[in-house]
Amino acid sequence: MQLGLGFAVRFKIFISLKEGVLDPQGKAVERSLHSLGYQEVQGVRMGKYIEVNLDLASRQEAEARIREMCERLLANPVIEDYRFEIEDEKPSAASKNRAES
Amino acid sequence: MQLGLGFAVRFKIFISLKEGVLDPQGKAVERSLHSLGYQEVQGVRMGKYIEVNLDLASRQEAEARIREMCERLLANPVIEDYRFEIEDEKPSAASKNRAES
Amino acid sequence: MSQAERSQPLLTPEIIASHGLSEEEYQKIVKALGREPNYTELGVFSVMWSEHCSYKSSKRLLKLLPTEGPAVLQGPGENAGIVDIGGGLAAVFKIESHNHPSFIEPYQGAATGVGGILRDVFTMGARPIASLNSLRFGAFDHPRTRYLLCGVVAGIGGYGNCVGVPTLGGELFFDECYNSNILVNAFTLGIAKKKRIFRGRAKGIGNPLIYVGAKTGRDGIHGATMASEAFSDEAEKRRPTVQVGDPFTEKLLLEACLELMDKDCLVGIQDMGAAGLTSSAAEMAARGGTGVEFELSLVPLREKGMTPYEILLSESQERMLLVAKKGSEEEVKSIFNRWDLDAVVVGRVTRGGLFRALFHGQEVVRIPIEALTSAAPVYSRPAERPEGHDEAQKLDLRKIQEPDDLGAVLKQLLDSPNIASKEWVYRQYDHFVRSNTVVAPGADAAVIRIKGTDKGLALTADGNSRYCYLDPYVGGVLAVAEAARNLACVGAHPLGLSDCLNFGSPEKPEVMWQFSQVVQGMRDGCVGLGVPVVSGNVSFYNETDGRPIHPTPVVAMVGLLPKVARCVTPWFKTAGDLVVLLGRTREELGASEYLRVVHGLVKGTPPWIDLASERAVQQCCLRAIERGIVRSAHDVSEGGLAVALAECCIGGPEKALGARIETHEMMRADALLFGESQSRIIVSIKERDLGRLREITGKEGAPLRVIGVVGGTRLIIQPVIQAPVDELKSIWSSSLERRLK
Amino acid sequence: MRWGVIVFPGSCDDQDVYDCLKHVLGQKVEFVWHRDNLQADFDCLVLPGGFSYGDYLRAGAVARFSPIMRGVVEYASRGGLVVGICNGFQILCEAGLLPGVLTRNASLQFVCRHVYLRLEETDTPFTCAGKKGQVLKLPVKHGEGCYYADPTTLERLRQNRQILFRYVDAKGRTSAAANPNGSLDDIAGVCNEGRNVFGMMPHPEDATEKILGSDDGLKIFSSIAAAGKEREKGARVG
Ligand SMILES: Nc1ncnc2c1ncn2[C@@H]1O[C@H](COP(=O)(O)OP(=O)(O)O)[C@@H](O)[C@H]1O
Ligand SMILES: [Mg+2]
Repeated sequence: MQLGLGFAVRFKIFISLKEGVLDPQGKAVERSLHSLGYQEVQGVRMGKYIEVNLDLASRQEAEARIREMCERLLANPVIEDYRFEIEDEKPSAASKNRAES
Repeated sequence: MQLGLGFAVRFKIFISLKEGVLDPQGKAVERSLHSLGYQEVQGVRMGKYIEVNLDLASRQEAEARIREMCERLLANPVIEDYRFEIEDEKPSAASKNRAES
Repeated sequence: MSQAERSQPLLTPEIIASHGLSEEEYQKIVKALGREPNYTELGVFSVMWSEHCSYKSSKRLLKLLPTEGPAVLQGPGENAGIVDIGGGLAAVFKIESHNHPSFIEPYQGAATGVGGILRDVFTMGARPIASLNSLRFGAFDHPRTRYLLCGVVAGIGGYGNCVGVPTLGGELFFDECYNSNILVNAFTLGIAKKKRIFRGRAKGIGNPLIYVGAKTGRDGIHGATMASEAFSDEAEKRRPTVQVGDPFTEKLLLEACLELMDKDCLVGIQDMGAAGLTSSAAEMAARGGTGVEFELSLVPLREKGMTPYEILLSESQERMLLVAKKGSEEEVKSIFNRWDLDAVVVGRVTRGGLFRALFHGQEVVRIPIEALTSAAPVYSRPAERPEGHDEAQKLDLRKIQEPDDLGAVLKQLLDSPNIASKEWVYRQYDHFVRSNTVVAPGADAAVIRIKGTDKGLALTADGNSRYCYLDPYVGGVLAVAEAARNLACVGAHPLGLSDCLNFGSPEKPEVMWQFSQVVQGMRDGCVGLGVPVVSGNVSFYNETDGRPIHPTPVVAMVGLLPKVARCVTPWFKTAGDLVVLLGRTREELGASEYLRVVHGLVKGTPPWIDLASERAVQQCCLRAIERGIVRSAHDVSEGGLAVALAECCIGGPEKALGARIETHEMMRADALLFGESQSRIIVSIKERDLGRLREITGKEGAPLRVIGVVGGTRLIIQPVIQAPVDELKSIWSSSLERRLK
Repeated sequence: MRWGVIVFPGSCDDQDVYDCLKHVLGQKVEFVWHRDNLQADFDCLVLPGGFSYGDYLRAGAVARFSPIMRGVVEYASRGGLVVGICNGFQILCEAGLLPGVLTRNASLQFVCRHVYLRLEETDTPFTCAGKKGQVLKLPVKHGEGCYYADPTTLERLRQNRQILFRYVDAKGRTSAAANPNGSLDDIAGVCNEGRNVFGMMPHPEDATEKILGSDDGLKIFSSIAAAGKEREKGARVG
């Protein structure tokens, strides 16, 4: 674990398929839900959910870095959109507890 | 698309691995982020992000149904936890626009 | 109180019982130690003395199996068996079960099963080049079957494909006896240089023990089921019972280990499989006649606060334990680091035969290696023929009405998931990677070439549990015979086999009876056909709703083709070829798929076998293939002659070809068409080669009968069946997919 | 001609490519480690199939950041020949050397079987030894081979004749059944605008000897070898 630099948070990142891009997995899940009797379900879309801990000097910096990671690695801009949220804002220590290693 | 029954919303469902369960994907992403220079990232966990539209009589009913779907199909209770949120609460029409089919 | 002591709760009778140890066994432990064990030691004993590691109920009977043969380089007792394939090369192979984990979480259970068997093979210095999988599920319409089947198949593919080892065949069988206890047996074969074979031996006092691969987590610790006071509920919750496979790490581990094996630093190596660090260290020390000593705080951990107990018993995947030459530590580390893997010295080989583990310098385990291995309990459990057995074997054919429309029966059988094409399964497995695949899945046996030689290897997995249920002895013989026959059909001479014995609880006398009968049958089959057993695995306690599964031995056999280019496939090639049946058809319907599918009966006795005739038929097929006169060869198995003929017509990757068949046996038509008499092979030949084939069968003493001619668009079996082959093909090839939609 | 086969952690078909180039075609071939710098004097680079970095995020997404890829991009920009097979194709798309992306198969299952491909263009180094419309039989084996590009990109691919292979049946006709993964427009392989970078999902290296069920894969490697020779000649003259 790195030294806390002040702004340590857990980010939640959501990667979803762009509108118009086919989502066979979402379709398959929808079909299974229907066949299980959940007829009321529509428009199922499948995406990825990524949680990361970040430890940086400021919120702006953290957000800028996350945006970069999404654009460079986590999402493929040809087919995917991304969005992220901060889980909560606590001092470094809190986030350290949650970290794994 | 079903007839609106009053309470039509988009649910966001997050499926993540239970604590302690090995997450090879998260581990690989973390390593790759580090090698790209994002040393400040820790504790990456990968999960699934599912969006569904639901059209039911009440919020309670919708939540109960979603919970059931998660337990029966969407999450694998042996290794995964789930969580869900309501995106927004609008009359049926709004949700219809967003639905795909 | 030190950290080490805090994690050592006092032992109560409940804790002991929850470790699966009997009072008697516990007393044995106390005697072996000369004192009471501590909590961690109890854990170590419990895994080492478990059925899985100690083979305590099966050991005595397994001694019956023949394990020697001219090609055998390593028989049972190591991580995998080894046979000589000539040219300085050896084939290393083994089969293993992963039944219970696959039932709990089908994808991960099956995936980690594949991971485990791969490690068993590359740990010996062999590069894995082929896998098989043998699968048993409950009734197709059972509510969980579909979920389990899809998960297991995806898991096997997900792991094997990613590691780059082709999955070339296997078995898939459905029966309600597996409703709550599926079977997932995984087999892998690798090729090694004879001179560079490695074994799991801890030798050389002072040599370092090096831990390589993934970090250790709380996965798969037996204690998960245990209601001990040792852990708060919180801690219990953190211990997942399911291990998640990481095939990418496995691939790195495989490459790094093989690279290391090319150097001169390795003394011994073993994967950490069941019972993790404990069993790999104890077994290596036992084989090396040495002791081992660990500092557990050096073990790379994935989670915080793990106790010595958890570290020793964790079954985290993708880990290996090496014994390296003193002084080569840095070289080992640099190879593993190149592959982005941890390599950490965690202990050393010691004199005096002790298993010692320290945690932050404090001794937490001190057990004589012998007590864990050779002194583990061995039982001769009571065996008794079950009461209802006579009743199950009774079959009065006179009471079974012959169906009017035998063509419809053929279609019904081709549609039965047990007989239908398994393409839905093997399409999900990479069967091309390594570019050796000469005969892909779908034939009687898969064939791979050995690069750089003219040779090939053939692989098959077989075992009919319905036969074993109705007569375990005969079932055991037939499992071996069918596997060898499948090899003969492609033109391969058997070199050896690996077996996985899946049974119910050994504490039930009727299960022990089945087990001993099956083993005796397999022994006689092996002796009669000259095939040694070089490795294997026993899986007991397979029970479904309190009732044992049918006894299910799976025989994975490996054969050699001196000239791989000569290999033969089952399907008809050219119109005008003669269809010839080698072997004799008897009026036998007991235990058949026909009886079950059409009459709803699992009854009677399995088909008769005489090993001399079996051998003669196989020899004929091999000789004829060697002479180059066989255009296709396919054995008759489940579904009988009619199904086998249909498969010859429709089973190939190209367009289906019809045939016109005439048989004149004096017996019930259903028995003739769908009975499962053994020792039969359908071959097709050019008409001009009939004389040469007769010469061979005459010499070997095998019955030969010309039964028809290849050609046309229909399968005609005079006078009862006339069916367009396209229709048969579409039924047979879409059955699984249609049911899974 | 000197070939380089790049080895990423998780590459599986690297040895297959190496063996067929060396033993079947008698070419000079070397493995290139993902962490090394690229030496300039290769005549063709192959990015082989497999599961680089486990393909745990998206196929090819992590491998494109391997140190070697800087060299590959630069090599390609100088006109060097680059071939990506399966995972290699996915990596080239992720790296932006080829347009589009390879997504999860429409069946949602891994698919391993022989397919037929129609050769669509012959004026590339990868297909020059073939005939237009010719049908090749090659294996596919992938879980994420469904080619996708946005409509503008697709239109550009068609106009520039960058689609080199399409999935067809044995008779050379496209159909849903012949397309193993749901690829847009039945696309099995594309090249870049410069026609020196090429990616395909099927595996020519596993179909280079009759005994393996097909030797049609040789068409692609021998095209490249022929083109390489031409280039050498050109270089000598020029
Ligand atoms: N689980 C499986 N995985 C891969 N291939 C399989 C599996 N089950 C069956 N197959 C393949 O399908 C074909 C038919 O299997 P089977 O009916 O058991 O053959 P046989 O009766 O000759 O033993 C064989 O080639 C076999 O390898
Ligand atoms: Mg067979």
